[in-house]
Amino acid sequence: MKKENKILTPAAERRKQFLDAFFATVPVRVGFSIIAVMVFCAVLAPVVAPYGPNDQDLSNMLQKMSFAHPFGTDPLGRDLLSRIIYGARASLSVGLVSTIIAGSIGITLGLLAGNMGKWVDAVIMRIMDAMMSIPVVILALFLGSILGKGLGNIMLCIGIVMMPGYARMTRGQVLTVKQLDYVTAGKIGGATQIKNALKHILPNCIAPNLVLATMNLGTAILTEAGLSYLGMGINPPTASWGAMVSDGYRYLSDYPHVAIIPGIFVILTVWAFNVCGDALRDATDPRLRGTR
Amino acid sequence: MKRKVISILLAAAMMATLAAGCGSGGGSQEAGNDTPAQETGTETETETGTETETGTETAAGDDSAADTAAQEPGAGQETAAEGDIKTGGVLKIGTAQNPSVVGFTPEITNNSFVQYLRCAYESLLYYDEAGNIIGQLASDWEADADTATLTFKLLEGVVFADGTPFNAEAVKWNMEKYKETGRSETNNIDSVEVVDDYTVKINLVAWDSSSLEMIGFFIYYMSPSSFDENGVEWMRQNSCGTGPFVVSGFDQGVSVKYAKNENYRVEGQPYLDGVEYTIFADNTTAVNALKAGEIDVLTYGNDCDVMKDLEGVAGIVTDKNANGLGVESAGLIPSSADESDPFYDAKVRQAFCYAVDWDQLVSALSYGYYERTNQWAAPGAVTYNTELKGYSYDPEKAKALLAEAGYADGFDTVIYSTGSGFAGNAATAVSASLAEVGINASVEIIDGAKGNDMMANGWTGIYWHFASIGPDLGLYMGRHLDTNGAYYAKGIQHPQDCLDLLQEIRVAKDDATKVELELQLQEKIYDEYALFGMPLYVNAPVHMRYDYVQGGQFAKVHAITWSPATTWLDK
Amino acid sequence: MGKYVLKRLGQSLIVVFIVTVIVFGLMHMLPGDPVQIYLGDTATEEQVEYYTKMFGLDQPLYVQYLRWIGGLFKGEMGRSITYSLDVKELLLRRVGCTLSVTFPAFVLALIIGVCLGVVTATHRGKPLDSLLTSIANIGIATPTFWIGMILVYFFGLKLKWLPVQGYVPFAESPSGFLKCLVMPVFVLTLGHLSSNTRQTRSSMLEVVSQDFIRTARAKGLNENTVIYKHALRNALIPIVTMMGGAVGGLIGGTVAIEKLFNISGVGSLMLTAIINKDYMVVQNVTFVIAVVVVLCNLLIDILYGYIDPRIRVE
Amino acid sequence: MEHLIEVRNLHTEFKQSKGILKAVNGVSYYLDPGEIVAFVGESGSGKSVTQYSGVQLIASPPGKITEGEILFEGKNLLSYGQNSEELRKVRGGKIGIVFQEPMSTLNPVMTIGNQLTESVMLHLKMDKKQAMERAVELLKKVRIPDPESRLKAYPHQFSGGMRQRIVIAMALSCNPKLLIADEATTALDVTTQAQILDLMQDIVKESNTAMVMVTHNLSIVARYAQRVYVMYAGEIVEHGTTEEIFKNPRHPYTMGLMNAVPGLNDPKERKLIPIHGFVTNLVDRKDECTFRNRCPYATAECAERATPGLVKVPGEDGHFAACHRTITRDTKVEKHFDTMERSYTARDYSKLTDADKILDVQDLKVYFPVYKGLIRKKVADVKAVDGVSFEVYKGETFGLVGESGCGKSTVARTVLRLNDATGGRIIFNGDDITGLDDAKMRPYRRNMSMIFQDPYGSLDPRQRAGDIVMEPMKNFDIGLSQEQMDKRVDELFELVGLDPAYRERVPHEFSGGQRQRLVIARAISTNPSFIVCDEAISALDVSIQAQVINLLEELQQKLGLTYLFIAHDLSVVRHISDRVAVMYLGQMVEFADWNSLYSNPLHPYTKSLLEAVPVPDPVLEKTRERQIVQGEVPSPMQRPPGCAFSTRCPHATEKCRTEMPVLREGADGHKVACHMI
Repeated sequence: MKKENKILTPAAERRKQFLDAFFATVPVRVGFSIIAVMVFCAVLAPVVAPYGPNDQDLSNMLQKMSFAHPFGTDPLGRDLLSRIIYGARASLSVGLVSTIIAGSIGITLGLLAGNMGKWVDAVIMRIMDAMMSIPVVILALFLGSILGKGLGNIMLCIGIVMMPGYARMTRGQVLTVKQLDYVTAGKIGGATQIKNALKHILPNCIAPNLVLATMNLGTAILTEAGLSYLGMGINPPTASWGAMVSDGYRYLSDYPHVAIIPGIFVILTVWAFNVCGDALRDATDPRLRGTR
Repeated sequence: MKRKVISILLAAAMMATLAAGCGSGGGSQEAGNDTPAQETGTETETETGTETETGTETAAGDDSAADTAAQEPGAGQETAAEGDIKTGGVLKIGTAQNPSVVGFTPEITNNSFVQYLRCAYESLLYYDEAGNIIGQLASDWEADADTATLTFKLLEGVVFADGTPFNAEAVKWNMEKYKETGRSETNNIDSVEVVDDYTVKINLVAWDSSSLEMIGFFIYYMSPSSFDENGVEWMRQNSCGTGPFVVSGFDQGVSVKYAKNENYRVEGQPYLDGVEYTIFADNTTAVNALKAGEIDVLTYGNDCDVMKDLEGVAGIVTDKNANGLGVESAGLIPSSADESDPFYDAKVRQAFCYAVDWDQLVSALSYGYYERTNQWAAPGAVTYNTELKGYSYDPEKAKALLAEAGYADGFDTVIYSTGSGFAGNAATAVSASLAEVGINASVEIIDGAKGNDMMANGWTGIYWHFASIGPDLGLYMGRHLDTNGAYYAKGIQHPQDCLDLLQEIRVAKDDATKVELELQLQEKIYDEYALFGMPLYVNAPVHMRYDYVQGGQFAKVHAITWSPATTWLDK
Repeated sequence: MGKYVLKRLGQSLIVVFIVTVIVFGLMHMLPGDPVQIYLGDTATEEQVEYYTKMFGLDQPLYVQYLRWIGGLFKGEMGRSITYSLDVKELLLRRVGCTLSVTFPAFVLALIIGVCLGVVTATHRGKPLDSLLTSIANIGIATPTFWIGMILVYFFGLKLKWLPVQGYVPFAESPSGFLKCLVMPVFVLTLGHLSSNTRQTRSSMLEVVSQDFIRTARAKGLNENTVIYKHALRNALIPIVTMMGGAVGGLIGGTVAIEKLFNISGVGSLMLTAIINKDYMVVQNVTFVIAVVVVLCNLLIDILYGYIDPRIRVE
Repeated sequence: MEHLIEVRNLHTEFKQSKGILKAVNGVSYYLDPGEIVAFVGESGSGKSVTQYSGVQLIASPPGKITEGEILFEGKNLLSYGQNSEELRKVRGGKIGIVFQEPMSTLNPVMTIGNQLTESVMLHLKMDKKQAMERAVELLKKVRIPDPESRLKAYPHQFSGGMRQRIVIAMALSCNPKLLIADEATTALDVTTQAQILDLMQDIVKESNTAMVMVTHNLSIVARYAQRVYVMYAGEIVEHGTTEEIFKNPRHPYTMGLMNAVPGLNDPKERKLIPIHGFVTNLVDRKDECTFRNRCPYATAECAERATPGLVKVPGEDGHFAACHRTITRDTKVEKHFDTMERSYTARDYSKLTDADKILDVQDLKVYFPVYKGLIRKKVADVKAVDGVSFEVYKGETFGLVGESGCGKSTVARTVLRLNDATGGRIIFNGDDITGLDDAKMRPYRRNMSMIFQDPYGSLDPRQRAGDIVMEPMKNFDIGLSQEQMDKRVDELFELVGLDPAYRERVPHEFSGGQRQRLVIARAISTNPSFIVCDEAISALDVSIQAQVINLLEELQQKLGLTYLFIAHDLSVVRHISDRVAVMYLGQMVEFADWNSLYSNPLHPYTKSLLEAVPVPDPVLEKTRERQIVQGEVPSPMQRPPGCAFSTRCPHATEKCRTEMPVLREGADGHKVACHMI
């Protein structure tokens, strides 16, 4: 089969093509905007939020929606909108940090397994299999109980739980990339095994991991919310959407907004990450272009 | 949640011991029934306005009734006129208590699952709703301090559910079973003598004023022949006692079902055909189940959010414990054991106490449902020191004290709290107040296991703790304060003068001295050392029920005085 | 084929062995002493000793581990501390509930998910596709306990159509059984249904773009034959692969759902056990779940051969 | 006369993010019953899309037929809906299609029996039993042995050639009036290709079926087609009978194609003439001749008007060309190019000594173990290379040919020590490098290099062109400073004909031919003396092939390189090599200088290979006698005990089947391994 690509595509145009492909559909544009807004809120929370996230006003507890408090107030009289804005910080950073933890460890292990082969591969992959055969929630509960609560620990816990996915994917990718001629070319061109792995194999395993990571940003936020409900959440007073939903459950019948509004933000954000992940996959994999 | 419940029960149980124990040297009928504690309790009851309890109120808090009960132990509690009572039906109770054993009583540890116990088992003595000690399986009893013996006269003609007669041999056998499992209640028993079929004499190792209640109340009698026949494994999951019901189905962590004990000693009782407990892991789910009418009663719903949520829901009555039994307090204890700890300095601990408007915090966060206390006692208890200076909200003074202690710029610490709801909110609110005086306290939510671990091995920071605050400081505070205590708090200092005072309380000859010393200890501990930080509120068991649940004072008083035999459903 | 199965079985055994090590290790890293937790504040030295001995917790860790594993070989699972009951029996009692929730959820998610996936794929780019895909995407993004809470609130408390909690065994009342399962099954199904829809859709689209579909069309087959006879079976291959993970996900998902709906299944057992540090329960339940997941994966690998003849020969 | 199918002014477009790609731009053609007509063009010329448009098999969206008529037996197929009943009756029933990739055109999860009977039952209204009988009959017709039992087999259980036979059987199952063969044999080995093409020719002739042959291979056209349509950029640029087109091409593109391809009968001095430049952007068609930018004959006029329609070539019947000018082979070229000839001097191998050997491979064996069972016990070896010996002299091009699976690539990789040798010795520049580990091997690697088949897979997509070329220099630390290396990269770019300004680009930004140049620049960056070219040109379009071949030759002359040139295309190997070895199933069967090998092949396998290769000359093809070898290459796991070729050899005797022949040297160093010689 001839694979001649006769049209020269300069980098700028390829970037544009990529962006065009990425932003091809309305949901992606919406999703990306949501993420942008969330990131904006998270970064500029002190500027954006009308009140401090922990400004308590015990005389103003559980207010319904009003002009002063667009989303009402929570059981400590804190402004729910402000907490949701600050909650974006916690939720996004849980997503980001746990994904980075999972990604960096997972990719390293996958790279090791795929490159070293033999017993290193067997040992790493069997441990990953074992981790994957314990349901995520249960493993997270374990780790959560050991590590204790708190933002950092939750990040670490979710990170560890998500890690095998990266290891597996990277290993598969390494095994494919390893077969490619440019890796052979590297060897012929005098690159040592380590150099080859880092220079030629690793960078070419990143794209699918990036897609996975985008999706996992959402999954991590969802997992954090789930763990909050199971009692392994982030410590108060840190505002996190998951904790707000699960703490708000007890007020659901009289003050439904306390639980429902943060839940909607979880959904929006996770949805946005998933949609963007999809789009990223399709955009990085030209084969899939147009299948959305 | 579970831990909390256990603690509450524990407290309840021990409180029971004490409620009578502190005021009495022997099996006296007038045991502490005029203590302020009970009066407060009664007031609370009236405040909560449970007017539906007409049937039971005749008996409640009435000295003569208590006396009668004590003299005619077999009769159980006086209840509404027989004619009004509807029999039959199954009472559905929702609870968070998750028992592991329902039938082998020595392993039903610490009586934490007393509401289950009371369905199928009975003890020699128990309490009326005013907190007075009365007989149940014992018709009479005598405690002799000089010979260090206890003598019980047993009711005659009582049989276990399997028809085995209840007699002195059975009592002896049960007591020995208790000893085998290492139960603290029987530690003080040296030997048990069967005097005759219906008389048992217990020789104590040494005289102890609380032994009567310990032995009289905390031992629940199983049928020895049933045990021999079925073995311990069966016994754990079934029951064979003298109580009004027998376990008909036990699904660990799910439900406990009881059926009528046809051999129950009181004719015509129990009124119910059965009792069914459903165990809930999620508090909100339990409340939903109550609202949806899927359960009739929710026990231990002492959660301000639940109370608020259910207030005004048609047909649901919220009953607060009325007799003062089973009271504990929730509070915050700063760690002071280590010299490097800022809280090592009493001034810092005092500053901590001054820094928060505790009254406002508790009343706001609990929507006014919780009663505030500032010491190791419920307001109104004999041991409640009204002279205590306490700490009124004064952030300036707090700052000054911090400066004096060398922490003008504040410091970082952690508040360890348990779970969501009030505990979490309060910790958060405290943290916000502390920030204003420069103490930067982050909040960390821990679970029961971690809490246990911290108590045993020490902690650094401020620890959210539920403590039994029964009126015997020697016993309750001693458990934490005494370096040999059962629940020795490793995270705090244990000043020698306090320990000495503790010892004096224990060997006190009479109640007046004891109370006097106890009030001194309160002052020392709180005003001088601020050792146990700041208690927040009195945590008394609360039950929610539909108003058709009648009799037996189920929801009105603590489960210890609940008699499932006399509960009935008005529907 | 037989040799392949044997080889995979060997691998699975190793995986399960590692699971036991991980679980045992993690379990003993948890803070707190289970006996202390069980006995509570007023435990006496004697009691602690009595129970510690009773549960064999006085032994060195490796002995405890070997005992556990040894027990597993004999089919014994030790004793729950919290429930003072044989773990095997406890598990058997709980399995029914969990299966009643997970099995329908699994089947519904699979069948409906695949159907919706095919529908969206064949209507690619049309409004129906956009609608269903959007719903699926939102379904995946929704926290299960959140949607569960809202359902309980509306259908249980407001409308009073369905019980808010609990589990009624089928034998007790078939209608009660169905009623009490509606919400939990729906909630558990939602996420998996959505991800199956998405997966089927993308898998279908990939298959449909392949040469052999063009061949089928070139033969003049009608579109239904092309989609259902030629495309779907190929598209199912990656979905079947996902099923192993889905089983684990479903079991994990029951933890929150069982808590929310007060269903006493394996998930809630596990949650309580972790909190109470109930060694034997956690170890054995995790072991059993891992075995189930590993077996499912194994089964899927074998099933794979039936769906994909290319694998069969090896 | 009514044609079987007549297409008028067909336009097909694809919607892309950048705009509308006009893949087919006003194409008209016809076919008469029983005719074999070829559509020739390079990839992207729209030849396949044209055919798929006819049966509406293009994916829609994004594809769309915007204009035109397709009259099939008098009815306009475009008036039917894409999946309408009527169209489906035609598709599969009256028009059968054979696709390019036999590996992916069959449904992997259905038995071939089911796939065959499906359309029979649908179109011929047969019941299951009749359909099965018909399927057996069809399989017999396409010469699949043991058809009854093979019906239950799945596609993966067949070799590529067998699968293509099945696809043909499927296409023919309903006695179509028209058979479309879209690059039907491109993916197959040359002997299989010949078998399949002959088979198709036989069948269509027998049943008077018309056949469209879509291909890029002019030689195939020359051999099989009666008429030819040449397509370029979605337009037909020339149309005529095969003889006329080859004798007297009138469109510059047709001429360019012919000049770019080597033939088996060409003089050695002939130089390939590539078509320079790229296909114009089909998204924004300009009002000019689409071939103008690559056309050596283009004048100002060509830029002014769009590609003209087909114009009848004066004096020739049925010969049309779409050119503004009247061009013949003798027309003067307007711009550039190279000379039409190159010099070739055969060297005298008898005078060369060991010192002149750059590579000496002695009895090389490469076995790959096969493991089975739980404990991964080794049960057998796949003997990928089994006792191959040869030597390569400095400065020569050593060609290695054979069909896929013969072990030629394994030899290449083993020589470069990318695989480990199981036995034998590899002597490079006098040093035995057989057992060296990676570290010890590195100094030698500086002196050897490789050019890969796939220019897309052999360049790291994440690195810039300049860095790719510089990497070996850095790795081997050849003693140049950073500036010197930079300078050398520029030099190398110029040497391989790339603009040094492209240094900062990433591989995606290069075309296939440019990428291969980049690969070559990398390969020569450390001044190696020995380069392995593993199918270095087979993934490229013919016009680009010529560019790369010319570049390789040029570099050899300038730098004195030695090539080990591995390819399956015998014409190209003949064109470039000094000496050629033929491999079959891991063994070398014949080895000689190019001339004696191609003019006097001794081994029956070599003979059959050469016979299987068509030549781009219809006149010659008509007269050529061919005997196509039957059967397929056995799996290396089931190597015949005697001569590996004995299972297919027409002259095989009992001795051949039991005894393995050795490579013996005949006259002029011509070596052959055959008992019959």
